[in-house]
Amino acid sequence: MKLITAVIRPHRWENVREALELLGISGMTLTEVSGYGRQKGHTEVYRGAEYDVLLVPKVRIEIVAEEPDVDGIIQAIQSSAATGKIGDGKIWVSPVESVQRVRTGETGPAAI
Amino acid sequence: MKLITAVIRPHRWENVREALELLGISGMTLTEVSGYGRQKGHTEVYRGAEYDVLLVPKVRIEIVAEEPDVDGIIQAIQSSAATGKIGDGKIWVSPVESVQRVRTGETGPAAI
Amino acid sequence: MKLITAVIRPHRWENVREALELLGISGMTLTEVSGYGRQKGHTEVYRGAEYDVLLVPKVRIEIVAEEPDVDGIIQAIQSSAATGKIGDGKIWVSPVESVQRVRTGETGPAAI
Amino acid sequence: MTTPQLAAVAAIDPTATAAGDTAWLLASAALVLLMAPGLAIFYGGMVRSKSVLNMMMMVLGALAVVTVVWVVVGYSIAFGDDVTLGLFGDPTQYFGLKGLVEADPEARIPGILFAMFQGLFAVITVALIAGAIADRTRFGTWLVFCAVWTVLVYAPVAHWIFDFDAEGHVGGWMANKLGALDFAGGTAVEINSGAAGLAAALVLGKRLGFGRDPMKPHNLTLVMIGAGLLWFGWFGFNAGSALGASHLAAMAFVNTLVAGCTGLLAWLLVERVRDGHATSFGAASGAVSGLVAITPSCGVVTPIGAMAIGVAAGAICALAVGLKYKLGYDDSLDVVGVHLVGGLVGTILIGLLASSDVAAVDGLLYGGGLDQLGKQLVAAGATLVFSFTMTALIVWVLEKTMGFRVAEDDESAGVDLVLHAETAYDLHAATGGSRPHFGGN
Amino acid sequence: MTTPQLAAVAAIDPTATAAGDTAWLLASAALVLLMAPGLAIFYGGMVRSKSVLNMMMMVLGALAVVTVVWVVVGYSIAFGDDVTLGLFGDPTQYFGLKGLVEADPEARIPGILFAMFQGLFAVITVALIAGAIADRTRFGTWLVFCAVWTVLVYAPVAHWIFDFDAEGHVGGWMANKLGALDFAGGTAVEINSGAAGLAAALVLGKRLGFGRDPMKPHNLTLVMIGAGLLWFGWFGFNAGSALGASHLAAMAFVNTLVAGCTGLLAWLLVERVRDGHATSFGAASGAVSGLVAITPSCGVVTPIGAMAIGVAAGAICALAVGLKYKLGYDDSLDVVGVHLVGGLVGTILIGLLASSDVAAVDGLLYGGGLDQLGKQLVAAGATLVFSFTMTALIVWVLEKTMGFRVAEDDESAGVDLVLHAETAYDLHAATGGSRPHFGGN
Amino acid sequence: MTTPQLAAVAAIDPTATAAGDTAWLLASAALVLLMAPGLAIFYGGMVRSKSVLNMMMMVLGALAVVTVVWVVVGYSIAFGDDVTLGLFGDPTQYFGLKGLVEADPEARIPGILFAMFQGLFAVITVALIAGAIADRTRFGTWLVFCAVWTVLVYAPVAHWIFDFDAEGHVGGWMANKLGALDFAGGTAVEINSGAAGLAAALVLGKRLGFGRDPMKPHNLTLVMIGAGLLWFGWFGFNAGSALGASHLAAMAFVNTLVAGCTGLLAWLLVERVRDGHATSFGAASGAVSGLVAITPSCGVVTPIGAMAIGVAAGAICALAVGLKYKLGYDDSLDVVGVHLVGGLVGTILIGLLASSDVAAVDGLLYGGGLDQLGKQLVAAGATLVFSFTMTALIVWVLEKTMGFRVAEDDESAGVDLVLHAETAYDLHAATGGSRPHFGGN
Ligand SMILES: Nc1ncnc2c1ncn2[C@@H]1O[C@H](COP(=O)(O)OP(=O)(O)O)[C@@H](O)[C@H]1O
Ligand SMILES: Nc1ncnc2c1ncn2[C@@H]1O[C@H](COP(=O)(O)OP(=O)(O)O)[C@@H](O)[C@H]1O
Ligand SMILES: Nc1ncnc2c1ncn2[C@@H]1O[C@H](COP(=O)(O)OP(=O)(O)O)[C@@H](O)[C@H]1O
Repeated sequence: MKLITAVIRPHRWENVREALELLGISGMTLTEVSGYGRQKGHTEVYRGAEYDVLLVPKVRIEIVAEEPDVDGIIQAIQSSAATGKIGDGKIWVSPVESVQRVRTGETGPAAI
Repeated sequence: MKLITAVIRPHRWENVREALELLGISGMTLTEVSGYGRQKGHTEVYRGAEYDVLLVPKVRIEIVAEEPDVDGIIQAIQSSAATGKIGDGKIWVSPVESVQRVRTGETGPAAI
Repeated sequence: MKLITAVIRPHRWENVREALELLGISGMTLTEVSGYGRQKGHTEVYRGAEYDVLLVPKVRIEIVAEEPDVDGIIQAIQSSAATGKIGDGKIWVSPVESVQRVRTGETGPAAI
Repeated sequence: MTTPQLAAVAAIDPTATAAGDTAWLLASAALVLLMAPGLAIFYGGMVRSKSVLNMMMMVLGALAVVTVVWVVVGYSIAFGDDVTLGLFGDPTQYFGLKGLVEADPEARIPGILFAMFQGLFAVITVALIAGAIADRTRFGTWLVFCAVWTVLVYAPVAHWIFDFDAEGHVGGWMANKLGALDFAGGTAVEINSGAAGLAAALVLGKRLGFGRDPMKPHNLTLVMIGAGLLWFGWFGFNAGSALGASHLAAMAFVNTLVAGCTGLLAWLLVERVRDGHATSFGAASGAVSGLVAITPSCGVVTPIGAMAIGVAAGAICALAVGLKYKLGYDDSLDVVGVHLVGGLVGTILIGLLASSDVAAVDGLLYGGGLDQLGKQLVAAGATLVFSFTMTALIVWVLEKTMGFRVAEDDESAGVDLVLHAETAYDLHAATGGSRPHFGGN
Repeated sequence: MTTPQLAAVAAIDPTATAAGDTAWLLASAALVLLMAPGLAIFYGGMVRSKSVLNMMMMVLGALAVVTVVWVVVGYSIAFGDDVTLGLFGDPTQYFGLKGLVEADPEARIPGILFAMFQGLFAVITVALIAGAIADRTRFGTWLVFCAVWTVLVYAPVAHWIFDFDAEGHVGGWMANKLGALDFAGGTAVEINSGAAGLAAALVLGKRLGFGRDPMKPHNLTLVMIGAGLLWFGWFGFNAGSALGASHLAAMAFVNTLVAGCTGLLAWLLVERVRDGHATSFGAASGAVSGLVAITPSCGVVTPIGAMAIGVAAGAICALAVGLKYKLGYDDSLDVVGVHLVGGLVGTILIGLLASSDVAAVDGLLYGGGLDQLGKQLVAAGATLVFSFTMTALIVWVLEKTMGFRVAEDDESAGVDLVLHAETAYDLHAATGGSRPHFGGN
Repeated sequence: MTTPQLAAVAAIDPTATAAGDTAWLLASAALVLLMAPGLAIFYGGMVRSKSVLNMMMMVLGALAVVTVVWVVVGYSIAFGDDVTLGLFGDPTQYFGLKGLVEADPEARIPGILFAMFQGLFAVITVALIAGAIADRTRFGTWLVFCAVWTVLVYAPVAHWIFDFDAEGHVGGWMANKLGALDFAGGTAVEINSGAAGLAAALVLGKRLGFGRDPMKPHNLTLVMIGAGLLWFGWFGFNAGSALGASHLAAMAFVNTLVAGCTGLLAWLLVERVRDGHATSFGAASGAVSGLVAITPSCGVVTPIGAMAIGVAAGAICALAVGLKYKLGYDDSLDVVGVHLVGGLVGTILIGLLASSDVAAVDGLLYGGGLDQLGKQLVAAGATLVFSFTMTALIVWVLEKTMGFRVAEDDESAGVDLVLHAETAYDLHAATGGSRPHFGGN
């Protein structure tokens, strides 16, 4: 079991969802996050003073997946989320030791 | 050290909190997230056009815990969060290599 | 590759950002979260009935970093986020197996 | 045609000029209309974010339905010639506002304007009830309730207290036979809606989680906007009830301002002493309590009397809103604690504080004896009992026939989404997450 | 100086007293001013959270620019002596409101007040157009558009329909030669803004993602606040158009209330039947539809007629707002579906429902023949065609010269941030995340 | 009793009819009341989300306290017979509004209505000060400040400028001896509140993080709603100050509209040129600046003069609000930059732009010499110095005795939660997270 975490542009999520559905992935958890990186936010003005907005809205996707599916998922996210401009985001993979479905108590692959 | 991540229904959090307190677990971090899975959101109507809301509000709980406590915690969350209906959520466990309390700099079990 | 997750007080983020920039760390992802722990929230009153607010606003920082940088990052966060009062938060480190930049598809250290 | 009520009022100040009085009544009627959205916003801020739209629709739905019913038959029941014992006006006399469409050169103010001004009082009264049964009722049934309740409860009570005898016209029993004083609606509006709210809350039962979850207001800035609009509109309600731009209107205006202010301060004081904190929700509620209590009395007391009434209402209502937790009825937005209790305070205190400098009688504290106090108690009690009983019956029948309360699952998912297929707020950056139905799917 | 329009109106009710009528017109003008922020809030709630401030600024910008243009030359074009064929008033006659500053002891109401009351109608008309081109226009160009459109489109059309002949004064063709009836702006305000919105939406093109993304209102509580303020202000618009505190004003008031209510109910009924859910957005839209349709007709129909007009407008507009998806024009906030369609409904139904109990003529259903209906159709058609053509031309020229539409990237990032360097909401605990520019960087 | 002020005003237009004038004053008073919640919303949107409720309560608290103090003794100090040198009215004369409760058949408008209309000016003035000391003050001390400041600062200054001599009555020095012109409160309201805000901000010190954190408005839609309500209410403030439904009221109305519009445009222009972006916050602030500056002058200039005043105020205030960062005083919501500066602009420009077409004198640019300009400068200066000194003293004494500023920890946690045990918004799905106190714990 692996956990794939992807940080992407908010308006690409719909694309990513479609790409993942083609792979048969139909479960994930989304969080609205703020990204800090090379991409800079717009400047805001307030009472004549300018402020750099350092944070940019992003969406974080978490998918628990079986090992063999991981590469396909990464590829799907990558190709559906990329715009080629700075700020497209990151994808990382970490190990998961066990997973369980709350409703039934099922564990392992059956749980996702 | 392990990290237990649970995605549950928002209105079950109070239940889960009580169950965990019985185990002596009194620290965790919560995030409001959106779930995408088998459970479908309600339909919204706007100017006569219908839209399926694909995302359902969920709460994500993160608990850093010592290895021996993990099973008890999972069990407690499972039994207090389950309603038996689709959309109850998932619990997964991942390895943690170190943990530290910001206030004191303590590490390991003393930090949680 | 490691993932450093830190839960800190919201108004310390600016401090932390500056400390990390000194280390040359210029990428991270932030989430607004609610903390539950020793620190208690204020009491709210509604129609004469009092309620303990159990959750306290926190900010969660995620940084994917190369192994050698981890200790420096932890130290920087620790010293810039600590106020010495209960509720300063936690930092934990977990393993990351791979990381990829969405824009270019680069992987490994080049991706962060 | 001559509206006898207007003739009676005209007699108060025969030197007044029609256009000036009409100008103030037009403005007042517009102000009272604003109370409907004001109440929608006030109530809307108080519920949880999952039912704010439903609450607003209940109020606007009441506006729409009651207005139509009032035009068709409500005004006639309230202000038509009495058909029996001062209880009920002739429903055919002004059916569809007939007889009021042509200008009447003798009327000091246009009859049709008076009719609609009164209609907006009916609207507010019905809309107030919605607060007692927030978060858990079916919208269609609510609209039916609005229509039925206007005809069977509001219009008769308005006839009792607002329809004065005049040459060639017999009005209601409270105003004429009993001689109770109610300048702008302590009985017909406040006690009436409060008693109805209590009955409806009892018959429909508590919200899921009542007494366990805080169920606190989801947006107190909305509550403040609503309270501000309500206060503004209340000047039309109270000072407009003078039916002219007169010294009496000015008096009612000043009292309305003063009582709102002392109501606010008294509520905050109770909170500060009891809970240690004065809240913004308390400030809004205290102002409204003072306004409720000054409604019947604004045209019969001095500003000093208004101060006292505001203080009494603010303090008593602040204590009264806690009762629902003790007694276990779920009057969700405190229609009972604020409108029933505040209406009782204001209606009864007339018996103590009426001043012959302003009105025709003196209250007990101004040397006027117990007489007026007795009349006020009878009027208040009769309204309370009638309204409570009738409402309980109507709600019970609707629950048994059409169904009035939503299913448990729908209540916990939230009535906005389930009944109206909407959510109030979408403030997020991630606008994805919904998919249009294309073609037939 | 004597404003001929006022003299004409004064003739309607020579016994009226100046101060009373002026009081009502002052209040009405204030109410119409409130419609500008009301509309800003109403429209602001409807757009996505990334463009709410821009939408509000378009409306307030229209208020500012149109007011200035109106004072300088707009009023004179609309209400100056006709220069040719009833099409255009003399722009020099009241240039800078000259001749209206000194008090005229003969005027029943101050001429300058009438001028500004009419100016606020121009403001609302122009502001309405913004809804059709939400989320995608340059603010500077919009301000220029406001000025040009007021002079070339609004002022002439107002001259046609609102400027009555009087002793020593020749007014516009629709009001005087044709004899079309438009009490408060079915043609000049509603059809005019709706047709202009359609033209502007067609010339500027669709928003990115139109038809694919829901683009639903980001804050329905704002929509409700705005709708409430609009309704309140509409009493000034409609009943104020009686230019006095008269029975006619009362009639217009009642009709405005009634039609808004039945518009609301009819729209909800269509939704319930068609979609299975009655929405709060539908309630707000339905009320506005009824108000739009009663605008031209509020001074010429009975309350029963107003009920019918509200029902027709609510139902027809509820169906009409879906057209944009079928026909593929992106009239973002339904200016066409509500204002053009509602304006047509109200203007044309006068031909059927006008009643000689209220106005000078009877409509078809009241036995008055086809005559008035024909006049109404001509007035509606002429306004539609003129406004559509002129607006298309103006928008096209501005797009080609100054640029009217923002760049794609800016549109998708959101015009609030890109054009105004602001975001509407910052409700979060983590207030960090922005860094002031110190010194020169 | 006869209120001499009213007699004086009545003389202006002896043909006016009581009811029409009273109707407009009733409506105006209601409009001015609405400015209190309007200001609460306007200011509330400007602070950070952790102190919006406290800000709203400061404004509503001012409304409540000042109203009570005004009724008891404030009106009498301001409008009672002068006791010494035109500085102070007799506090016993109208104590508790005595003598104003009974109708006076000779009064053109009810004396008690005039008293309360003036009282609402006191309310707004005091409430404005709250903006300068946002986010950091103790609520109880604030309420005490409101009472003390009304008696010691507002009422005297109002006496100076608003209390005209009349038969049997001696008024204040500025209005009568000096002959300064202030139609609706450039001195007593605007300069007074602005100078007081500056003093209070200096004595209490800066917010934590001032100059480092952006501290930007947390909800600009609230700011826009508040600005809209303020503008609407301002017509009551300015045109109501004509104390009748007259040509003068119409003139004030038109100028109020025009100056708000040009203020808005001028502010946006400054922003566009200086920062590259025109902001919605600038639009709201610009409109308010124009309204502030036209307050003293709306009854003495032509619409063209009003345009100029609006432009001057919008541009100068847009530049002035940046001063606090340069000079280092934390006038949190720009009471100084907008109200002090705008009030000075409007009061002084009367000396240049007054026109004898409207008022009794001509300003410098209309050929009237330097005379009036000198008077205006004296009035502005005297108000500024008196208000600044007195306020600094009062705030300093309150800080030393009761404590005026909250503790650092409370300020950084947020005054809503700490002082009022509330949070403004709970928009989240996860309603858990709070636990009721059961029993005694
Ligand atoms: N080291 C990191 N750890 C976690 N998240 C990161 C890291 N660096 C960047 N991110 C996330 O990825 C987003 C995009 O990164 P950015 O540097 O702006 O552009 P790009 O990925 O195209 O190089 C950031 O907004 C942030 O959310
Ligand atoms: N593969 C996954 N990875 C991460 N989160 C998931 C995954 N699948 C489901 N979830 C989360 O679990 C929630 C519940 O899943 P769902 O399929 O709706 O019901 P159930 O868990 O009862 O089978 C989802 O809303 C989503 O937040
Ligand atoms: N076991 C845990 N797992 C995950 N997060 C935790 C855990 N314990 C505490 N936290 C987070 O750390 C924050 C601070 O913890 P708290 O006990 O209040 O103070 P301190 O860290 O100073 O001892 C909490 O608000 C919560 O967000």
